[in-house]
Amino acid sequence: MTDNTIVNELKDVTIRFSGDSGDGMQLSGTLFSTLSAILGNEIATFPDYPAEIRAPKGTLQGVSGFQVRIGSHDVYNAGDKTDVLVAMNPAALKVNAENLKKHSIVIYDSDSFQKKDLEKAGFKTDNPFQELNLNSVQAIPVAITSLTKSALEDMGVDNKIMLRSKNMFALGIVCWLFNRPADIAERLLKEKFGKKPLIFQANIKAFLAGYDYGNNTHLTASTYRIETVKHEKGFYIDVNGNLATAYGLIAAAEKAGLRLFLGSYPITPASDILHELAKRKDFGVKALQMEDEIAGICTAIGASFAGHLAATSTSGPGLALKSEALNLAVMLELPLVVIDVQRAGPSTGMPTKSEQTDLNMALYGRNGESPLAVIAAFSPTDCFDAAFWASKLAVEHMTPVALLTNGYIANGSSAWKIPNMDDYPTIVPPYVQKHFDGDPSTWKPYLRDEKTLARYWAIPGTPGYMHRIGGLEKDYYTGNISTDPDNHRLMVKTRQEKIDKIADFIPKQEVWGDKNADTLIVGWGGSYGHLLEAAKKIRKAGKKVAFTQFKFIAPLPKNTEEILRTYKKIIVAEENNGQFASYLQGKFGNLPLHRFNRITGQPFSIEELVTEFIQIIDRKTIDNENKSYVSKTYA
Amino acid sequence: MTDNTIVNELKDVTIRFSGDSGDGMQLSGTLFSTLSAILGNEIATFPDYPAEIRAPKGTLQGVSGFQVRIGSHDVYNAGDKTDVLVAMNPAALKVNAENLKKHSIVIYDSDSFQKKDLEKAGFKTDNPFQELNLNSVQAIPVAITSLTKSALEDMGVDNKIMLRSKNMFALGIVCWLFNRPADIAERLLKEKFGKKPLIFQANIKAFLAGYDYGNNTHLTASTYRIETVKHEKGFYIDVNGNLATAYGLIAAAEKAGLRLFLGSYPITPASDILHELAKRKDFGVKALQMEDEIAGICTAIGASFAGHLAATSTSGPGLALKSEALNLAVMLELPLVVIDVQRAGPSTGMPTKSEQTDLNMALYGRNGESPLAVIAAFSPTDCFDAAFWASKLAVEHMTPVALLTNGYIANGSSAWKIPNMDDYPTIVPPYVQKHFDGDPSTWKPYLRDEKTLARYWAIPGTPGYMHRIGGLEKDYYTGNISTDPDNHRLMVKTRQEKIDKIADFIPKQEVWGDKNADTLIVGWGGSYGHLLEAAKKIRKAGKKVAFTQFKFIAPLPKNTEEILRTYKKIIVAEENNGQFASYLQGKFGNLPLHRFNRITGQPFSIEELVTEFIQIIDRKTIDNENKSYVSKTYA
Amino acid sequence: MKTNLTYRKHTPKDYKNGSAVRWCPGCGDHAILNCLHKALAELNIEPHDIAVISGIGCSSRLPYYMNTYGLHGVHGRAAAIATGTKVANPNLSVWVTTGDGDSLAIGGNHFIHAIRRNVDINIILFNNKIYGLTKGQYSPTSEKGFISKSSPYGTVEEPFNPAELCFGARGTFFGRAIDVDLNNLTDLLVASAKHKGTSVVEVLQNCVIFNNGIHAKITDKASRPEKTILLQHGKKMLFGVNNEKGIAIDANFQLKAVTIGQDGYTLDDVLVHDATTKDSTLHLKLAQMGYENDLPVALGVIRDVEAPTFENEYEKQIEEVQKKMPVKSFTDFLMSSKNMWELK
Amino acid sequence: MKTNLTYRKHTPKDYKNGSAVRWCPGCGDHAILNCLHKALAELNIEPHDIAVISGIGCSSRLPYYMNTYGLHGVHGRAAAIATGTKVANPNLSVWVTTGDGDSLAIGGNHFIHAIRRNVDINIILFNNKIYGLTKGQYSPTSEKGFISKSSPYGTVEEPFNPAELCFGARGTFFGRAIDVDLNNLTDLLVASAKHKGTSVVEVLQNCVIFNNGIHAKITDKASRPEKTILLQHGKKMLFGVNNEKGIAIDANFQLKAVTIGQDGYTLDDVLVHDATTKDSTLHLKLAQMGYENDLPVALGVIRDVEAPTFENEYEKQIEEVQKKMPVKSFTDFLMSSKNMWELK
Ligand SMILES: Cc1ncc(C[n+]2csc(CCOP(=O)(O)OP(=O)(O)O)c2C)c(N)n1
Ligand SMILES: Cc1ncc(C[n+]2csc(CCOP(=O)(O)OP(=O)(O)O)c2C)c(N)n1
Ligand code: SF4
Ligand code: SF4
Ligand SMILES: [Mg+2]
Ligand SMILES: [Mg+2]
Repeated sequence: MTDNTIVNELKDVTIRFSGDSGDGMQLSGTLFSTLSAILGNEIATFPDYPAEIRAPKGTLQGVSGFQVRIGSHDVYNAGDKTDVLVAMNPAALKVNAENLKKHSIVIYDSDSFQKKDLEKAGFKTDNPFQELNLNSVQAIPVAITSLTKSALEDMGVDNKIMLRSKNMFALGIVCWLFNRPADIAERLLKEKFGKKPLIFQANIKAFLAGYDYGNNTHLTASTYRIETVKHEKGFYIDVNGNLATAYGLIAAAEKAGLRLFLGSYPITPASDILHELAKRKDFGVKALQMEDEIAGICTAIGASFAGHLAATSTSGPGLALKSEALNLAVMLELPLVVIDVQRAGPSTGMPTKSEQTDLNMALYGRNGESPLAVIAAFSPTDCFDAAFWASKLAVEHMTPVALLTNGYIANGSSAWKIPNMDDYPTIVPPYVQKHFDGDPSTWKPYLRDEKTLARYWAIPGTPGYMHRIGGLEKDYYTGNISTDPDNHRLMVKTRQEKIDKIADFIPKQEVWGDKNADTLIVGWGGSYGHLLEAAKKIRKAGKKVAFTQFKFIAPLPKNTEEILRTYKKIIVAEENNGQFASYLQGKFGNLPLHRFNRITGQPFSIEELVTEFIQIIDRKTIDNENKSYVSKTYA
Repeated sequence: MTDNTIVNELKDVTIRFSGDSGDGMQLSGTLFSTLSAILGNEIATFPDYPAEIRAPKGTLQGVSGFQVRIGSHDVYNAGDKTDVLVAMNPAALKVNAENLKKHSIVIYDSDSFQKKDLEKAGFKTDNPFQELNLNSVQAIPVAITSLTKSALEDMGVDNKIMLRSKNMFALGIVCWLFNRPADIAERLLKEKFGKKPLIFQANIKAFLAGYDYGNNTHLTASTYRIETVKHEKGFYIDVNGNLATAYGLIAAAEKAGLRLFLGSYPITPASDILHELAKRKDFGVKALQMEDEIAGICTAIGASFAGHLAATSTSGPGLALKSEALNLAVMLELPLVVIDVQRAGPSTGMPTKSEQTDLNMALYGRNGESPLAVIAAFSPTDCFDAAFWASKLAVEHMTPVALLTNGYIANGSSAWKIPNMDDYPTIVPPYVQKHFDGDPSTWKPYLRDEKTLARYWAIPGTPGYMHRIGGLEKDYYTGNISTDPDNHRLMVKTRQEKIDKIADFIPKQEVWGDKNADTLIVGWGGSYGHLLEAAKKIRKAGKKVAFTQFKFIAPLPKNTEEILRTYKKIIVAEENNGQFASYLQGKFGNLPLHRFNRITGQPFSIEELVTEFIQIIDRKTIDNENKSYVSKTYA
Repeated sequence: MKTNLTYRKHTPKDYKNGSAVRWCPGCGDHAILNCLHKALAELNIEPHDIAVISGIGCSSRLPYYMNTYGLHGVHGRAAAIATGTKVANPNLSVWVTTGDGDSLAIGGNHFIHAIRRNVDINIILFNNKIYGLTKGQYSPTSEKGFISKSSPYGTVEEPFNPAELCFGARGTFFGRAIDVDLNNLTDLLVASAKHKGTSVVEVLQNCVIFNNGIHAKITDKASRPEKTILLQHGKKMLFGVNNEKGIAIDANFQLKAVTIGQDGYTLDDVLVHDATTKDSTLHLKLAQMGYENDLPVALGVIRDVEAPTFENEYEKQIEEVQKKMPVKSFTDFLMSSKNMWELK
Repeated sequence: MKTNLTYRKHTPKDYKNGSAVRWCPGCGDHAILNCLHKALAELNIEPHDIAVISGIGCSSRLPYYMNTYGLHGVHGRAAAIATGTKVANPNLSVWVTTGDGDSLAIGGNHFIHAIRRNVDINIILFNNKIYGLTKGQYSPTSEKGFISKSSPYGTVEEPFNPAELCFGARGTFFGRAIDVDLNNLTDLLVASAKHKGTSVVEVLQNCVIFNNGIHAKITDKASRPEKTILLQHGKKMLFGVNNEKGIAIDANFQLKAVTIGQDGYTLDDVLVHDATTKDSTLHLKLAQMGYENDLPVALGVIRDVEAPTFENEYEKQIEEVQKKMPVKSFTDFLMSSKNMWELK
């Protein structure tokens, strides 16, 4: 059969692989995104795991999804609604139904859309599409299970391996649909399974069977090609946010000439940082899994005292546990990077879901006046820069730095251009030996550098600089324990000023969009991609708007107030109840704030952002009150 | 000798007993304040301990002070500067020199102002008064040590007992000076030492010797009498804030018909709550000293689950440790009173000093959106009401409530009129059995009362209401685990609304002072006495001013915004860097705030408050920025 | 734990609730859940008099599958929460379900302190030597050298033996079972509930996904008779396919396995198990079998010693105090204060 | 711990700093401080190669009185902080000073985990059976029935015996001393420093203010010879005013005190102390002496067993990995990634 299907050029497409936890959808998705990146597309991914390790097969709770968005450019996030859904069972269809675009393609495994499968997913009729009101989607049944089995029949592999290869059959179909050359997939599979020839063979066979099946049956009337525009030349790898965070720390340690130390305790969705750094013994990284989060941060403090670049990684509940020790680090004025991969709370909450609700805790969750620096990463790849910055500030300013990422960017991935490390600034630890003419006699442990107010770092093992530090208030000059009222006042002030002064060393805040807009959209951290795209769409819709996303939260960039005072309306959009908005309002006062707050455990919906923002832009009044957490669905 | 000294009538006097930790100054002070209260004076006390258990004798670090303010009325705080200082050694003089009123009386033990004593306290000359520039004080040397010894000579007690009785000699002098009848002191000493006749005798003898010594030698030209105005009739006892807090919990448990449970871990300055409740086994109180703070709150959660009125008591570092479990309580929606006796931070800070810096942590120190109720007590006696309120809200609204006191009011004491418990409201636990017609079949664990949004309390042991609760997000209707985005949004909203609705059940905020003032002074919690007195003084100085102190912090009373919007200037005065001010500004926006922040570990100085407030009142501009933490002394 | 008047004889079904069980198919946790249902039926405790409290982990999901009161807490704190519940209401039958990470890593302190206090709670420790819920990191019971996501080159630390730690904290009850032997596990749970004081039941549990077969060497049907021994109070310590082997002790107080009829050993040489001796020396040696030597791993009730429970002692003290200072109203209490004065 | 090249022989003074010591006059802590100064001089470690790390408590104030590097941490966490310091720089001599509350109440978990990992840190546990700094609450080592501010009617819980807990966590070194016997305390500190791995030195310390005389029964000069026994590796376990008594063992493996020449006991019946046996059974029994029986309390090095240390194993693993994957720059590492692709 010759290929006479129509090939459509697309700018941007969102595809979701969805099935049971055991169906291998994460792998199909990862491979598809990687090979698209290799082809020069921009990519963004969003793995959406169930909370259970293995929920009962075929149930809604067990559905595991992996969303990939690929495009020619401007792929800042993994997309809202899907163009193509691969549904390995009825539950996968049901869970994703709400997020299907109107005319999307649904490729589903007809072998597993039998009566009992439909029942498990809670369908009442035998037409799930009708039941879900999916009348305009293009539903394409493929007997994926049986076709895979027959493709592998002659290999003599067992049933388990056959079933496990279904995901490659599905991947094959999707690769055909998007005109991805099969050989790249083959190469990637070889890298993945090269050491297990049988599995590799089965996977490749299933993949090609799927690919050919699409081709041979003209499964869809048209296939798609994603435009590739010229990209920055260079070498790329695929990273998710956790990996990029780990790499950022390694790179910073190298720049600073320090050994890297991580004290940690596993917790979803932060564990992969520990896993990666535990692997990196080739760099001499010391990554300790401790008995709990408190021991995690305490070993890091001990290692920082001993002169390492020390970090601790966790998620919300773990940061709560670390707060007492983190406060000690504030008092000790030692460098420490504290990574919080935010997940949906409060309490255990929804561990596999993402939100931005830990900002307040990072800023305020300690007894006493306890200032530290707070940085939030924008995207999977930006985690590298953010972790690098966090390390730099920690070391050069002798302070703990909280680095906030979240589940969405931590698990989501993008293609990352391998950086030229010469482009990154140096990191210069304020070693005490380099000051005081190398003469310890005039030095005291809490004397400070004038520009940064950082105290000098005297590391155990260094002759002459023996000293004692601790969590009790100390005298400004001698560093001895002091309960003097004026001294305490001075020290409280100095610790705050030290953090405030960091503003002298970080980039100014930049604003994107219309110079003369009345409305400024403000976000922070991991919602960057969604907000930027929404802003672009609003401009396309003919409205003027400006947009700025904060990475440096404490201290804020120096020009922050100046920027904020420029606009008549400020929309602060957050995946929480308005924490950053209140922080800005509390600091500057009299800001014309609108709070847009969504707390669903899911990333923002761009569509919703655009609609709601336009409404606010068009509205006449200013509404500082925080009413927007009211849920439309239930309120 | 007949008494021909002049008796002056005073409204109000501040006396400080000061000496080595071992000198028993706390006892002299306590007795003096109690007997003044018995005489019908208003009293307020301020014990000012050193951090060390026993610092070297005679050193500045070892000085232990007890300040008593007595007056005819309006004694809201323990006073700034002292009218009378008893200094048992040179260190005590030095430490307190700054706080002496210009013409104050200093009675000092001349036996311990010898050369070596002066040296220990770091004096360079043999005239400490001159060295300290205390030229206008009335310095009265008394050979307290040797006079006490000779008074007890014939008793055959050992040297140790003799030395330990010096404090009673000093008390005797002060009682003479203020015309306190000796027999009340005798009665109090009997109650204290009744069981140890020898000690009692020695104490009484020393006391009378001091009393007579004052009288016989006409130690001062005049003595003083404190006016007594008519007081509310009734029975009184002396309580400090920690005792009143413990009593508030006991009273609330009685009103609610619940057993009281405390899970705690010792920490300065909160331990006395544990000590008192451990004693109260007569009320069946279960007060457990656990292995750490986390176990403290967790046992309380377990006890609350089992149907007790449960509380946990701690100070800042302990609250930091409790934050993860406190968040669990938020999710479980179980009643829990969490008491934080704030001390000076950050980290271990200055454990025996007081400040108001834990507000942010109480409001925000948890992962996720985790709202709870926050209450702050005004004064030692108000701790009773605040603890009662905290318990009432916890039980009736099924929520954790943070009760903030601080070291100053926790250790400070006042006379407390034994309340008529009939005047206090009932506390009605929302037992599930009383609803759903006692039929469990339609009930679900997270169904809510309409008015409060509290869920119903189903207590283990109750047939028919078996259910499971936990820290994972749950379905609004069924209470089962749920990761549904809209449901999460609804639950986040509902938990917040439940707290917001408490505003329907608490008193409206009241404002004191001039109806038509431009300026409102705002405070919260334990600074009440200082701010009220400052406000009164400002009015006396001819300025118009209004004043309001917040006890209910989260939620705020319903009329808060209305009040705040009435004034042209709002001075928010706090012993922190402006936490409450930012909270108000973040919430309401556009408030004309002036922040008055002092963080010294010491209570406000009324004198300073008055001066600075008047300056702000007279100023033309509004200054929301938080610059006031700059220390005058060092900046 | 006092059992309330029982209305009728319960069956395991009475302790199940309708929720779908969410553990992986084949996970050992299913068996433990079933045995607990059975044990409670055998004990015939009213479902509403039971509180099952847990931390976080796969094992800690168990309360959701019980038709009892249940509290799914935070990671590591179940023993502390349960202490509060039990002290508040000593009439409840309080159970803790926990994992090796939950109780020995983050929860180690509450574990040893609950044991020290001897609160009457029943701790079921699901020891799969792995962090299941967080998808495969090593735990404090993982053997040295164990390769996992967080130890890609193998761990470099010695594991805890839960029994050793329990005895080090002065434990009064310790038992061990394997997830695949339902009858003995059920019996052990019953025995643990009957014990007054903290009981620790270690279940060697298989995590099919992240640590499949970790206990296979001893739990496999074929090797089980040689690799395990079921200790029974008052009975000879016999094992082997035909009970032909036994545990004896030598002059240096070292345990050894002997075959009856070989090398001159007779049945008389085989020790009789006494779980009730206060001295824990022998219990400890029994619990250590199979770990650093090749003796069979001890299962069943290894130690079961009488001692006062914390909550009873606490109640007793309250009663004594109340006898001396009879309960009165709060107002009466204040009015009888020695330090009171009157203003008229 | 490797000691750096020593420039000269140190004296105790070299480890003191000028700060005024703030403990109560008569507190046992003074003696411990002095002995530590002496022990370090004897070990002749450079002051700048020493890190003394503590939690919170009277005992935890010790680092301030040392002319070394010091870190006064938060309550209970010293062992964890010290683990980080030692793993970061194995060349440092790392000490932990801690109290019974600090290490066994709030810090219990880090205590047992440090011991399990066998990090080479030296823990000096000041056991005064009270919370000193917070002015007199009972601690996890206070005897049952102990009256304190927080137990006005007496505690109702069993105390820990630190040795039992240490062995339960697989401790490799445990020693005990009394604050009033300076020579033996100094010797013990020296021995603990020489041990590679976590060493626990329990010092029975007197708190004159809140728990005066709590150890008097055994530390009083008069009763000491009868109430204590100094164990010395390789030596007979003798005690009594004239060393006329010894520790023997009976057929049931129970220890007992015998008088040589009485009841037919000879010197041969007296046990010889071997601190180095891997099996801890006898060490445990020795450490328990005097607690539940009237045998003399064992002092000196009770257990001192060789085992790999955590930080060394960790370093070794790094070396092995680096041999296989030679260190390169971060950029080279990325550029050699298998998953890399090029866009041209
Ligand atoms: C404070 C906190 N830290 C970490 C976690 C993540 N976490 C959940 S369960 C778990 C360990 C699970 O292992 P285990 O206790 O052995 O239970 P299993 O899943 O194996 O039954 C961890 C680390 C958490 N939920 N909370
Ligand atoms: C998180 C925290 N909880 C509680 C305290 C209060 N605290 C300080 S020291 C201490 C116990 C002291 O006892 P111990 O460890 O035995 O030391 P000692 O003073 O007897 O030497 C306590 C409860 C604290 N500082 N921090
Ligand atoms: S991950 Fe392991 S322990 Fe958890 S449910 Fe699955 S098999 Fe069981
Ligand atoms: S309180 Fe006790 S332990 Fe603390 S310094 Fe004083 S005597 Fe020593
Ligand atoms: Mg496990
Ligand atoms: Mg102690």
